[in-house]
Order: sequence, then C-alpha cells, then structure tokens
Amino acid sequence: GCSGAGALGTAEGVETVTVAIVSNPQMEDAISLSPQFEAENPGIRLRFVSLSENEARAKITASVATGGGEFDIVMISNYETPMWAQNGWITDLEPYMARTPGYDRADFIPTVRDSLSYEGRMYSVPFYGESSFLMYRKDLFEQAGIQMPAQPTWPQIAEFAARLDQGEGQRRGICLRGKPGWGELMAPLDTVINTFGGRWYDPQWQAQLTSPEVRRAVQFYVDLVRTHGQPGASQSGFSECATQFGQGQVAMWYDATSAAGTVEDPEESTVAGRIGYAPAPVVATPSSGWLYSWALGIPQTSPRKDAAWRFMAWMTDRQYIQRVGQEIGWTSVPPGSRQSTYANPEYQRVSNAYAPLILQGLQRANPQQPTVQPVPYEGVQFVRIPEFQDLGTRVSQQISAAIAGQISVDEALEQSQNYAQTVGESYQR
Amino acid sequence: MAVTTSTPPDERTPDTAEGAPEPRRRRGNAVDVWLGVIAWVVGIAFFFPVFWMVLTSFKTEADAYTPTPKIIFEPTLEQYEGVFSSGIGPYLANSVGATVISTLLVLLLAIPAAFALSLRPVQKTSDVLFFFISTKMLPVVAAIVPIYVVVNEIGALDNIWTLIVLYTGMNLPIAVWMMRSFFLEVPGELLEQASIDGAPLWRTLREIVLPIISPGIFATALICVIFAWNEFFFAVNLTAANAGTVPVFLVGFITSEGLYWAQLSAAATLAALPVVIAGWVAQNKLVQGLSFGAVK
Amino acid sequence: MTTTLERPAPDKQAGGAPMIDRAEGWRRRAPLLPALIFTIIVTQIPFLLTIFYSLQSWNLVRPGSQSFVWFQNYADVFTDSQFRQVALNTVVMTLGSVLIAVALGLVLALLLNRQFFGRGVVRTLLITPFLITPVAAALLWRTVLLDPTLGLVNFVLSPFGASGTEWISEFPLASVMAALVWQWTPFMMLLLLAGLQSQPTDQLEAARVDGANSWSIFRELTLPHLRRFIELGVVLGTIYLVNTFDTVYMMTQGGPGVASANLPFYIYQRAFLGFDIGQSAAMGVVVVILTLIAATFALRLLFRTFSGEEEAA
Amino acid sequence: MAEVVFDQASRIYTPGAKPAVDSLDLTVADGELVVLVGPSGSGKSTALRMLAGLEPIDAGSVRIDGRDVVDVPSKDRDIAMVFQNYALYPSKTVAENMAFPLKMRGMDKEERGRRVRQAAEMLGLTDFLDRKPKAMSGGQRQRVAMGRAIVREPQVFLMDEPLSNLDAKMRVQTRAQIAELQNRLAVSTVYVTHDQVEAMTMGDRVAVLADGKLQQYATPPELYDRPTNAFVAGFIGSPAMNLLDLPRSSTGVTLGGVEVPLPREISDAAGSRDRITVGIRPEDWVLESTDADAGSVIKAVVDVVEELGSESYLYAHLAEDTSTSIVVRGPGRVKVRFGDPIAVRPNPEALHVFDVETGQRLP
Amino acid sequence: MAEVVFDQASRIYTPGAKPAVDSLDLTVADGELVVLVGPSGSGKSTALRMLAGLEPIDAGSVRIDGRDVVDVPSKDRDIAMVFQNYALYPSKTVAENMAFPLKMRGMDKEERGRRVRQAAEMLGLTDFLDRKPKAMSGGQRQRVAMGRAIVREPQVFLMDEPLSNLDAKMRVQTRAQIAELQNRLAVSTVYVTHDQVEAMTMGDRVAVLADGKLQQYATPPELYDRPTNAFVAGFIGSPAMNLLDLPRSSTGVTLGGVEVPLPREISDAAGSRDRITVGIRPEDWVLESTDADAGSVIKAVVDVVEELGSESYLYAHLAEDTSTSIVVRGPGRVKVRFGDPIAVRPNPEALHVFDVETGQRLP
Ligand SMILES: Nc1ncnc2c1ncn2[C@@H]1O[C@H](COP(=O)(O)OP(=O)(O)OP(=O)(O)O)[C@@H](O)[C@H]1O
Ligand SMILES: Nc1ncnc2c1ncn2[C@@H]1O[C@H](COP(=O)(O)OP(=O)(O)OP(=O)(O)O)[C@@H](O)[C@H]1O
Ligand SMILES: [Mg+2]
Ligand SMILES: [Mg+2]
Repeated sequence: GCSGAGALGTAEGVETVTVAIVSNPQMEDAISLSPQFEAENPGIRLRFVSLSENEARAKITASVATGGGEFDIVMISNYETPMWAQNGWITDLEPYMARTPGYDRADFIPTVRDSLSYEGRMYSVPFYGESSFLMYRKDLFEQAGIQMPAQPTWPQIAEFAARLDQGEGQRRGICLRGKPGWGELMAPLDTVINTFGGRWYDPQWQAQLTSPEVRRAVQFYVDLVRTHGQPGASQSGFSECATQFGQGQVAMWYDATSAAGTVEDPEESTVAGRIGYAPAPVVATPSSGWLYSWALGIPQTSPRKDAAWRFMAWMTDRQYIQRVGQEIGWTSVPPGSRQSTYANPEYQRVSNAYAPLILQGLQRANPQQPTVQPVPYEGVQFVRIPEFQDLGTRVSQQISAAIAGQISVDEALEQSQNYAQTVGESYQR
Repeated sequence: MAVTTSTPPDERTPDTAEGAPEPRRRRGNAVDVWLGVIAWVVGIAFFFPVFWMVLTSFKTEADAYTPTPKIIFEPTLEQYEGVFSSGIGPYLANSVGATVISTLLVLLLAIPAAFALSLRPVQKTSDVLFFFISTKMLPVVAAIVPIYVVVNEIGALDNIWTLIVLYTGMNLPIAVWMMRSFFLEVPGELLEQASIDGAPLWRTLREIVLPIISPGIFATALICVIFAWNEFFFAVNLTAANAGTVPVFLVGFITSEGLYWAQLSAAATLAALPVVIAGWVAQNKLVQGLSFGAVK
Repeated sequence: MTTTLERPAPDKQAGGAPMIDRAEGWRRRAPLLPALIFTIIVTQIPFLLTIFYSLQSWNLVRPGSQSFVWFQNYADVFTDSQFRQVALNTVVMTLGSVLIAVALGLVLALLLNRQFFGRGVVRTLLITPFLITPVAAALLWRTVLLDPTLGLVNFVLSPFGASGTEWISEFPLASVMAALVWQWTPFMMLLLLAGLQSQPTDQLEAARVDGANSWSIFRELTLPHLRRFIELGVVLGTIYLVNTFDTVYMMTQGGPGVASANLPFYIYQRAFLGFDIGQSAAMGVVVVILTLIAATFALRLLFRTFSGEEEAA
Repeated sequence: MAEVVFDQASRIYTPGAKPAVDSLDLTVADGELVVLVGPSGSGKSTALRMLAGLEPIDAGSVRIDGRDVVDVPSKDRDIAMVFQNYALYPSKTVAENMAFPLKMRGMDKEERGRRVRQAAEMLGLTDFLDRKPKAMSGGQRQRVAMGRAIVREPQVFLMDEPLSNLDAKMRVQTRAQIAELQNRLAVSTVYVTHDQVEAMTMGDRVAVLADGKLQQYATPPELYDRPTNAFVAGFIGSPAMNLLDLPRSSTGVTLGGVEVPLPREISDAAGSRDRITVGIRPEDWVLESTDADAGSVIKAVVDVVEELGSESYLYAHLAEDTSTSIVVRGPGRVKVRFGDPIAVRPNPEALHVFDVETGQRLP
Repeated sequence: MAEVVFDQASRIYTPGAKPAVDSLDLTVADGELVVLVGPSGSGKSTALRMLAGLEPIDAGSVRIDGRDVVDVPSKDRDIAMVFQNYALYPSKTVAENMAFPLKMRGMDKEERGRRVRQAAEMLGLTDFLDRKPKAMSGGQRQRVAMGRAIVREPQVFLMDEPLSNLDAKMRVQTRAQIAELQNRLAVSTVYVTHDQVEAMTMGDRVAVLADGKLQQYATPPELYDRPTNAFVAGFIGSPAMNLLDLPRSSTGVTLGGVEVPLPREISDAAGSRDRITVGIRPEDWVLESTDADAGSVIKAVVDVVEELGSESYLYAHLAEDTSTSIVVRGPGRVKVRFGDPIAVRPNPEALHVFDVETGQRLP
C-alpha cells in the first residue's frame, strides 16, 4: 500500500490538508494559531510545508503545473492567480465564498481583489497584500537635519543616502535588494524602472531593456546600492535587509510595506518606534508602489477542496484578523487584505505611522498602466506571462552580478535584452 | 608534549658501567613537537566553524548578531526548543527512515552482487563493474526532469519510498565496488576449504565470508548512511509535506522574513549530529571503506 | 575408461563440461542480477527519457506547448553563452576544489602520519567537516563565516585591514570552492592517511639506511606509493563534486549572474524555475556526453588503479 | 582407506597452452603417504586440486576407491585438505573450525563434540579449543588445520605444503609428527611440497614432477640411488648432486685433466657417445692428500666452506678448469678455508651417468 | 671495512619492561661475517637495527670503526642493509633501486650507471635492469636487494634474514653465493637468521641470542662442539641434540635402564649433583645389533624413519621408558621401519653435560 504511506508515521482516519506556504512571520503566526482551527474542526488535520519564497514558488509551480497533487492549499500571488485560473489549474472560489456566511468578499481591498481574479471571479483569496514604500530612521534624519518630503523622488533619496552613509564597515545610507530572483531584486528594481519611464516590452512585444530609460533606471539603482548601500548587497534580499535595518546598520530601506510589522517589533528590531515612512519614491510617474498579494488557492487536483476551503476561509476572514490582533498582537496582523482592518481602531493605534500609507499605496497601484508608455502586459513589479518567473530571475541574476561589480550595467542589460527578446518573440506571432 | 618512545635517562639499566655515556635523546624532537603543534592548530582551524555553529546554537539571536563575535554568553536551549516546536520531528523520522531502509536495501542488493563479482567465473566482470561505476559518473541532474515526470506520473511524488529507491540506486554502485574489494581480500582457500567441507554457497557466504568482511560491510553501510542522510537534490525536488528530509527542513528554515542565525545553527547542528557522531565513532572503519579496501 | 582417454581432450570439453559450466555460471551470476537490474531501472531509464524530452519543446507552465522540435534545443544550448560560462565554472569548481582538497589533504595526512600528543583527537576534529550535512555546511559558510559584517572571516581579518570584504559577491566561485574544499579535504586526508599507513615501513627504513633525507624519501618513495591513492581521491572527489548542487544552491544561488553557477544548478534552474523541460533535458544530455568523455579517462585510471592493486594483493 | 588413481589425468588452464598437469599416471595405495615434489610451477598443487575437485579434470580420469570422481563435487569426494596457510575460518574458534565439516555433514552436536575433543587431545590442542585462530602461533594453527582434516575421518588426506609457513626448527619437528600421525591413522595421503628433504623424509613413495610431467615415482632410497634422469638426480639430495658434462676417454671420462674410469656396465651403456653427464653426490667424493700424484687426483680450490658440525661441505672450483664448480662433503671438522687447495677423487662405485641431451639415466 | 663494536648496548622498547636487547657485548672484526642467531623474539633484529640507526640505543654504545654512532643518523653511518622482504622500492626499476643509495649520496649519473652495471654483472642481473621488482621472482628480488647493498661499498653490511623468503633449494644456493661474495668484498657483515643451518654455514663467528641476551659467541665448530649451555646445545644442530635429564649413578648416568659411564673430567665437574642433563647428538649414537646383551645397549622402538639418502634419522622412544624420545642418525640406507626395535649406545667421548637447573655446561 503506497497510497498515503508517503511519510513514515502518517496518522490515518482524518482528513489531512497539506498547505504549502511561504515562510514569513505572518504565516508563522497562522501556523501557531492553527491548532485552534483543528480544535474547531476535529475532522481536519493540517500539515504545513513552509519554504522560503524562491523554493516555495518553484515547488508550488511545479506541483500545480504537473498536477503533482502534493498540496491542497497553495500560497500564490497575484502574479500566478489569473494565469493559473486561465489554465484551469486552480479552483474557482466564488461558489465557496458564496456558501460561507459572513465571509465578506466585498471587504477585500479592490485592487488586490481584482488582481486575484480571472474574468471577474476570484481564484485565490488574499492572506495579505502589500505595496512598497520607503522606511527611514527618523532619529538619524533629525540629527542630520534632513526633512523627508511627503512624496520623495529617487534623486532626493540618493542624496539622503549619501549624507547618511558613514562608510564601509559602518552604517550605510540605504538598503536595497540585490539578491537574484524575480521576487527579490526584480520587485523594487521594476518599480524604479517604471517610474524612470522604462518598460519590458513595447506593445509589439519588442524587448525594451536596453532603452535609455531602463538604462538610466538600472544604472541609478546599481550605483545607489553600490555606493551607499548595504554590505553584501548582491546577496541580500528582504530578510537580509530586514536584519540590517532592524539592527540599525542602514538609515533607509525601500521595500515591501509588510516589512513594517517586522521592523516595528521591539523583540526583533532595535530601531522600533524610530522609523518614519514615505511613499515609494518617484521620478516620472505620479506613484510607483507595487501591488502584491500573497493569497491562498486550491489546486484543481486536490480531493479535499471543502476541507481546504474551510481552512482558507478561517485564515482569511475578519475573525482571523481579530484573533491575531488579540492573541499575538496588533502589529502582527496580516495587512493589506481587508479594508476593515484599517478601520479597526486597535489596529490604527499601533500602526498609524504606516497603515494609511500602505492602504494608499495599495489603492494607487496601477497594474494595467505601470509606467509612462503603454505596455502589452499587466503587472507593476512583474510581467504577467508564464515565462517571467524564469526571465525575471535570469535578468535579476545579471543585475545582481552588476551590483556585485562582476559585470557592467550595460553588459547586464545587453544579456537581459537577449533573454527578453527571445521570450517576446514567442508572443509576436 | 609529544610522546616519544625513548626512555627517560633515569630508566636506563643501571649496569651500563664503563661507557656510561651521555643521556640518549631522539633526534628532531623539537621539530616533532612543532609539527604536532601545527597539526593541532590546523585541526582546530578546520573544526572551528563547526564549533562556532554549535556555540551559536546555544545563543540568543541577539548574542548571535554581534559584530564582535561573542564567546562568553549565557547559554540557552531556546533555539533547540524552537527547532523542535517548528516540527523537525517528522523530517528527522523521514531522514532516519530513508537512510536506514535505503542502506539496508543497498546491503541486501550489493552483498550478493559483490560476492558474485569477486568469484572467478562471472564473465565480463570488469564490464559489469565498469557499468556500475559509470552510473556514478552520470550527473544526477541530467535525469531529474524525467525522474520528476515519471515519479509524478505514478503518483509517487512526496513519497518516502521514492527517496528510498533513489538513494538505493545512488549508493548501490559505490557499495558494490567497495564490497567487492573487501570480498577479494577473503583468501580463496577459505572458500575452497568450505566447499571441501561440504558447505553450500550461501552457507559459505553467511558463515565464513560475512564474518570476515563485516568491518567492510560496516564501512560500506556507514558511507551509504552519510550520503543518504546528507542527500539534498532529490529530496528538495521530489518531496514536499510528507517525505521531506532533514536537509529540506533546513532549507525551509531559512525564512524569507529574516535569517535567525542562532536557530539556524541549532537546526544545522541537529541535522548534522547523527552522521557526525556515527562518523566519529567509526572513523577507522571509515578510512578502510573510503579507500575501497585498498588498505588492510 | 581407456576409450575416454583416447579421445582428444576438447571432445570431453565439448560434452559434459560446458553444460555444467553454464549452469554453474548462472548459479554464480544470479546473485548479481537483482543489483544489476535495479541499477539499470533506476539509472538508465531516466536517461533514455531525458533524450526523448530533449527533442521536444515543452514548457511546463504553458500547457499545450509540448511539440517535437528535434535538435532545436541542442542548437539553443550551444548558442547559450551562459551555458558555456557555466560549463567552465563547473570545470573550475570541480577540478579546482578536488585538486586543492587533495593537496591540502596530503599535507594534513603527512602531519597526522606521525606520533604526537592527541593525534586521535586532531584526526577526529579534522574529519568533522566531511560529516556535516552539506546544506548545513553551506549555510554555515554563507552566514557565520563569510557574512560581510558579522562573519568570522572578516572579524579575524579585520586587524589586517581587510574588513568589509563581501566574499560571496566579490568572489562567489572562490567562496563556494572554499566551502567545498573545507568539506572534502578531510576525505582526501583520510584516504591519503590510509595510503601513508599502508606504506611498508621497511622500505622507508631501507631508504634511511640508503642515505635519503626526509624530503628525498617523500619525493622518491612516498609520492609514487601514494599515486594510486591520489588518483582514487581525484576520481572519487570528481564524481561527487561534479554533482555539487546543495552548496551552490544554499550559498550563492549561482549568482551573481551565473558567476558561481555550475551545470547541476543551471540545469535545475532551467527545469524548476524556467520549467523548460526540453531545454533542460538537452542540457542534461550534453552534460552526460561531456561527462562520459571525461569519465572514460577517469575510469581507465580507476581501473588501472584497482587492477594494479589486485595484482599486488 | 582408499586407493587413489590418477589415470592419464590432465589439466589445461588456458586452452592451447601447455597443460599444467600432463597425462599424470599415479597410484596411491591404501594407507600410503605419497609426496608430490617438484620445483615451483611444476603442477603439484594443480594435481592435488584436481584430486580435491577444486580444478576440473580436462582429460583422463581420477579415481578414489575405484570410483571415477571426475564429475563428483569436492564435498562428495570424502577428502580432507590442509592448505599452505591453513585456511582456518577466522571468525570461528578452534573447536568450531574443527567441527565445521562435521556440522556440514549433519552430524549431531554431541558426536561432533566428542570427535573434536578426541582429535584435539591427539594433537595437544585441548587447551586452545575456545581460542580464535588469530590468537595462536603458526605451529598451533597448523595443528588446528590438521585437526580439522582428521576429525572427518576421510578416505584421503590432501596436504599442500602444510609446513612451509613454519620456521625451520618447527618444520623439522612437525614433519615427524605428521608422518607419525599418518602412520597411525593409515589414511591414504597425498602430500605436496617443493622441499626435497620433506619429500625424502616423509614419503612412503615420492612422485617427482617437472613441467606438469611425472619424472619418477619411487621410494625415497630408490629415488636417491637410482634417479631416472638428470633432473631428478639434481633435484633430490642437498646439496645437489654434482652434474658434470664430461668428454669420454678410453676407459671412462676425463675430469679436471684426470682420467676417471667408469664401471663396465656404465661404460657399455654409454655406447659411442662423445660426452656424457656424470653425476657425483657430494658424499661420493673421496678427499685425498693434496700432495698426491697429479694424475690420480683432481685438484680444486675452495670457495666456501660450510661447517654443519656433524659434517661439512666444501664448495670449490677445479684448478684445471676454473669454470667448473663442485661440492664435496667432508667430515664435521675440516681445516681448509677459502682459497685453500684440495684434492679429490670420485668414488667410481657411486657414479650416476646420464645422456647429455635427453638427461636419461644410462645403465 | 671497519670494526663494529657493541658495548653493553641495550634497547628497551617499553620503559620498565624487559630489554629487547640486554647489555650486548659483541665485536665484529674488520671483514668478518658474524651471524646473529636465536629463536623468534630473541632480539636479533633489534640488535641489527640498533647498529643501523633504526632503533635508538637506550644504554651502552655502538661503535663503527672506532666512532661512537649513538647519535649518528642512519644515513650517515655508511652501512648497507638487506631486509627480509628485500624492501625494494616498488616504483623504481631494478637499476633505479640499485642506484638510489648512490644518488642520495650525490654521485653523478655516469658513475652511478657504471657501478650499477658492474654490480648487476656480478649478480647476473644485467638483463633485468629495466624491470620493476613486481615482475621478478623471489630469488631475483633477493639479488637486487644484495645489489643495492653492494653498489654502495659501505663499511658494514647488515642483513636481516635475507634468505627466509626463498624456497629451500634457492636458500641453499644463495647462502653459498652470499658467503662467497662477502669473502670477496671483505666487508664486515652482520647477518641475522633464526636458521641454525644458515648460521653454521655462513658465519665466521656466530652469536647466539636468547631473550635479548648473548648466550655464546664463537666459531661454528666451537659452537657445535662445546656449547656453553643447554640452550645453545639444543639450538645448534639439526636434528637437535638429544637432551636427557638423567639420574647419576656411580660411574655415570642411568639411561633406559643402562649404565652409561661418563669420562672422568665430566664426572668430576658434575660433582655431587643428583641429576644432570646429558646431551647426545644424533650422530653420536652407535647403532648396535638388537641381539646385544640387554645391560650394555639401550633398546628403543622406532616411531619415524627419515631417509635422506646420504644418511637417515630414526625417531624412537625408549623401550624401558616410553615417554623418552631420542633421535639417532643412521646410515643412508637402513632397513628399520615404524615399530621396529633398535639398540643404541652413546659414544661416551662425545657426551655433553649440563647443569639441570642453570643449563650451564659442566666440564
Ligand atoms: N589459475 C590458473 N590459471 C592459469 N594458470 C595457472 C593457474 N594456476 C596455476 N597455473 C599454472 O599452472 C602451472 C602449475 O601450477 P601449480 O600451482 O600447480 O604449481 P606448483 O607446483 O604448485 O608450484 P608452487 O610450488 O609454486 O606452488 C604453473 O605454470 C602455473 O603458472
Ligand atoms: N616496535 C616494538 N615495540 C615493542 N616491542 C618490540 C618492538 N619490536 C620488537 N619488540 C620486542 O622485542 C623483542 C625482540 O624482537 P626482535 O624483533 O628483535 O626479535 P627477533 O629476534 O628479530 O625475532 P624474529 O626472528 O621473529 O624476527 C621481542 O620480544 C619483541 O616482541
Ligand atoms: Mg603449489
Ligand atoms: Mg627479526
């Protein structure tokens, strides 16, 4: 009997729902609260597979695309959801939502909800949503006599970084992701490219990565991180920057809004309470924050869709937010999914420094028109085509190499343009 | 501090009457001492990262992140508690299962095969051996795609038995090679004597040959255990929730929201511990096994 | 009976003997079969499938993209400058690590092949890196040792003004190799130590009496004696290191760019990030062919090594 | 308790190559101890292994107690074998080693124990029954191997150089013990050695092999006194017989310028040959005074003197013909030293004469 | 070409334990061949290795050519050594093996080649110069090892059982060759063996060691004729001297019920002892007719007869006292067989007498 004997010591008799998730603090909280769910639903056992972002994405994509069926719930983003819905790989959740009383679909932040829909129907439900913004050390800015503008521009940020940089081995000006991966380096860089007026493709699917706008943007990013950025830049992603910023080793950090929860946690951060927030810096566009959501979906192959939905609903409804707020702390609630969260006075009390900015960022993000000129694709910090995972990662490797100083920005973009062109060609016919 | 075999002067036999020469010393004593010191320094240098890992695992995260590394701190077990509470248990169980079962399978298949190959009349012995070892030369990565597809087709993804089969296949060639060289060390007369004494082949194998080569079997098993326990490529690509092994757990442990060195160290220490202890205990056998029995 | 004797010898051979021989042969060969069949199934069938896939265009994330393209994938592989870069990396990484590990291992083996206080302890310390799970070892190197701000290496080097070096981004290949060398040196040391200890002492004594000093003894006798063990170490080390995946995956993810990517990692990326089954299969086939060419030489060596040994035994 | 017959038995390892054992004809009478002796590579072990069933018999047949055993596997031939390195099972104790063949034959435990104890007593191994072979000396191991062979009470004992791993002293002791044991048990025995002293001292009959071919099969005295050819003559006896290739003269042969007369029957047998090979054992030289008349004695110069106490051997070269060396047995105490001249004369009664080409004995 | 002196030299492997070599005093004269002989573990190899500089000298001193070499490393002692397994360098050809010591002394290539060729010629190795040792037979390897020693033209040759890996025939041949070579080169030589035949045949003088202590140091005939103690008496000679522990009687001793008179000086030396150890070499028995008077001959029953051709050895036990075994040398051809009675009488002139307790020679 090989069925169900996949692991040694599997408990038989109850329905086990396997959840593939990206390991981050909010998900860890969900895991720690999940025994409550199991207590409320004795017929369901949960099993979590938590992986870091890159691994999770590779694993989940492979599993869902090949119908591997290891998972009943997968954590995916607004990048995958519409495509996978189109491919018929994941389950339409509208009927489930409709059946679930009190599950307030309308409460989801509209841009987030739309980004998780295909033909108007939601195929995944957001666990949290994020945009990007700039975090900075208020105390340091004060010391240096710098005033953060309400809507900073990138050149201003570069200047601040220079002024706050204490040199090698000491506190640096800014932390920017440099670790390869389309979900790592590529995300903030894409917003910079967009706001500099660059784009991946023109409407004829001609790759545009060597255009002057993209060049300028990338050169700016690379120069900034190389001159005033954190040490080990080409290896640092979200986690490394979180550590650097939390340990007071950089003065600014441009990254996901979800970072706020971490850096404001006094247990893990030495700078909690001394942080200011500003919208994503811009150049040529009015706003430049990204739109991203980690959401939960059910692969079509899952034989336990009802049980899976029970847990997904539990994890994404309003009560869950309450539960986290009460049991773990209001700084830890998953942000950016429900409007009601932002109306919650308890949440407002702990998060008024950044919460409005997050909501604003999410609402202003414009995946349909991310940059100045028209594009044939959707997405702010990604291009929603299946090849982008690979393309984005490969391009990010090139840029990362440029950040490491191994190659020049031009060389990196040259190579990237080749990749992009090859991919673009398959869309031209 | 080097121990030499020379006798201290006062222990000399007293009856060296006439010549009673000057105290005897060993040549190059100073050099010996220095080389010993160098060996110690190098040994400690090689071990230091491991030591530091273990040390870090007893720190709090705050103690772990200090620009000046901390040697003195208040040790805590909280990281280990953290690792265990984050569910290393099933992964450990999977690792143990995959390692033990695949090693047993390897032995079960390799012992008869090596025995057959060490006996005279199997024709094309060296072809077969060549085949076995050449499978080791082929990069696994070239086969991962079809393996993934096939395993997926038969619905065996994330199944511990998949890993067991693959680990068996991975270790079998080396095991056959090693064991054969051990078998070759068994004097032919013993087999002949056994056949004159009327023992059937399997009985000869069981009663005469296996006891002789048991150190070799042990060494082989140990090496299979090391490689199976540490295997990562198959594990990361073919398992998910059910059948993940300890290295996979370790990778999952690097959360995307922050590297916790201390906790990571605790997890890494736990992951490495079984094999390290086994290796320490059996290091002599290991030498024998690694040199393919080329050393008696 | 005498008639039997008159018959020419081959006659008798042709009669009863071969029948017995055949049955006997099978009886002796039978124990080999399970292992052989198992190995063929587990290792050969996937390779055949690899060849099959390599002739297709098939991207997992684009359903319905599967079609026969014959050698298009191979053409793409050979025009991929990254692939060439990665192939070169693989050679440098594998051979470099193996050779450095062998050289260091030799030095350590020589150090340990003498009596000194606590020899057993030192050996135990030295072999530990080999036993550490490679994933853990890679993590250890990436964080505890090579981290630019908190790493021990920079801490130790800071008095020499070398602090702040971003080892992993500035010297990605070297960093990975350092970790590999750290793990494999103990293996080589053990192997060579065993080799040293198998050298007959009377030869060494004869050389001393013949007037050789330590260096001459090493060069003229010990090194030739160790050759077989060095070859074995190189071949085994290459077999395992050419397949290095975990260290690259955990330390650098092949980056920056592809500066530290080796073929296993690159193919993995093509397969599990790009989901380009056809491309990755084609690369796999190319790698197999290249390895087979290299392996034929290596195996010759190995076989000579081992047949030599049997001769001596 | 059986007669063993090799009947034109041959073994060809590599088809087409020279047989390792070539049409061997040999009969071992019931209870007899026959020694196979010969230089290295002469096929002794191969012949023994054919009898043991460890090598196939490619032509001819081998019979034990009248039964053709060509197709009988080793274990059914009812033989016991003692190997050069004893082939003791290292993982078993002495008692288990000795009991193993009995166990394989399904003998019950009690009977096994009884037989093992009995054999152990006979060989003085009683105190070692619980030891592992590793913890025993060479001589003790040898006795265990003997014990394992005799508990079986087989029809035939086979021994392949069973003493060659022992030191000289031990070898002399043990060979007498084995001979005595075999006498007592009266089991037909084939004993292989390359040491002619062992062959001479132990064998009821001795078969001399060379190049896979039987040279002579006879009792030790016959072998010594009437070797059938120059090979056997040179092989048997230590130091070896002096074999000199000499020109004929009218009454005999010329050696070192001296006329050595040959007995009539030898002279006749030599016929019209120009040269013959003359064999003189070291003890068949008579030492003469060096003052003796030049024509009647052979003068030589001593190279080496070996004094064994009870006798001595003088290695010398002829004064007349320095390229010819001879070995002469002298009394226990001789005065001569390196470089001294000696004078010798062969005892004409004890000469052996062989054909120069074929090496065949002449008379 | 040097005198070698061991002066109270000792070697203690394990502090506190019995020395492996205990205060050895030994002088090897210039050009002399001295054999160290003794049973296994008696310290022969250790003594040799002390001389070679391979073992430290824990007490006393060793002098070569008058120079104390205690602190001189091997390579500066100007000695050459031949090891039991020859210790040839497996990765080098025969020529390279032989040239190695010369190369290490910085001799130029041409001169090396010349000397190697010369030595190879002397040893008949010219055809093998390009072979690796692996491809050579035991005897050839032995000669290569000899060659490597002689090219050096050292002050002292050391040989540790250089023949023990050869077969019996080869050993007899080679020992004469070595003795002759040493005679010719006249290099002081220390030769270790546990085989007393080798010791007797090769040594100018023989040092018998037991338990690390020197028992006797004398020429072979002296050793044979006047062993200083029962150990040496039993060790030298093959088959070994019969050593019988006998009660005194008025005129001599009683053996097998027969009164054996002792010569006067022995009798005197034995003094008032009740029992003495009497040693009789196998050749010192006189075989008598079995019909002889019971009082005058000793009756025995034959266990084993070893016929060597030129002589024979009868292993027998006394009829009167079956637990006493004796070895008697007989003529080349004897009629007696297993179980036959014989009658013997010791030659009273050739008796050796030792103290029962100390084993010291009495007269
Ligand atoms: N397994 C084998 N394959 C091929 N030839 C062999 C084999 N065994 C022995 N021979 C050859 O057969 C011949 C006889 O060998 P055998 O071992 O019987 O000699 P032997 O008289 O026992 O010699 P030794 O005294 O060295 O033991 C030799 O020429 C040997 O090379
Ligand atoms: N390396 C060593 N360490 C400790 N004891 C030793 C060592 N080598 C020899 N001995 C002991 O010293 C004694 C003399 O040994 P040695 O090798 O000199 O004997 P030997 O006369 O050469 O014997 P053999 O004939 O067996 O070679 C023995 O008791 C032996 O056990
Ligand atoms: Mg043989
Ligand atoms: Mg010795």
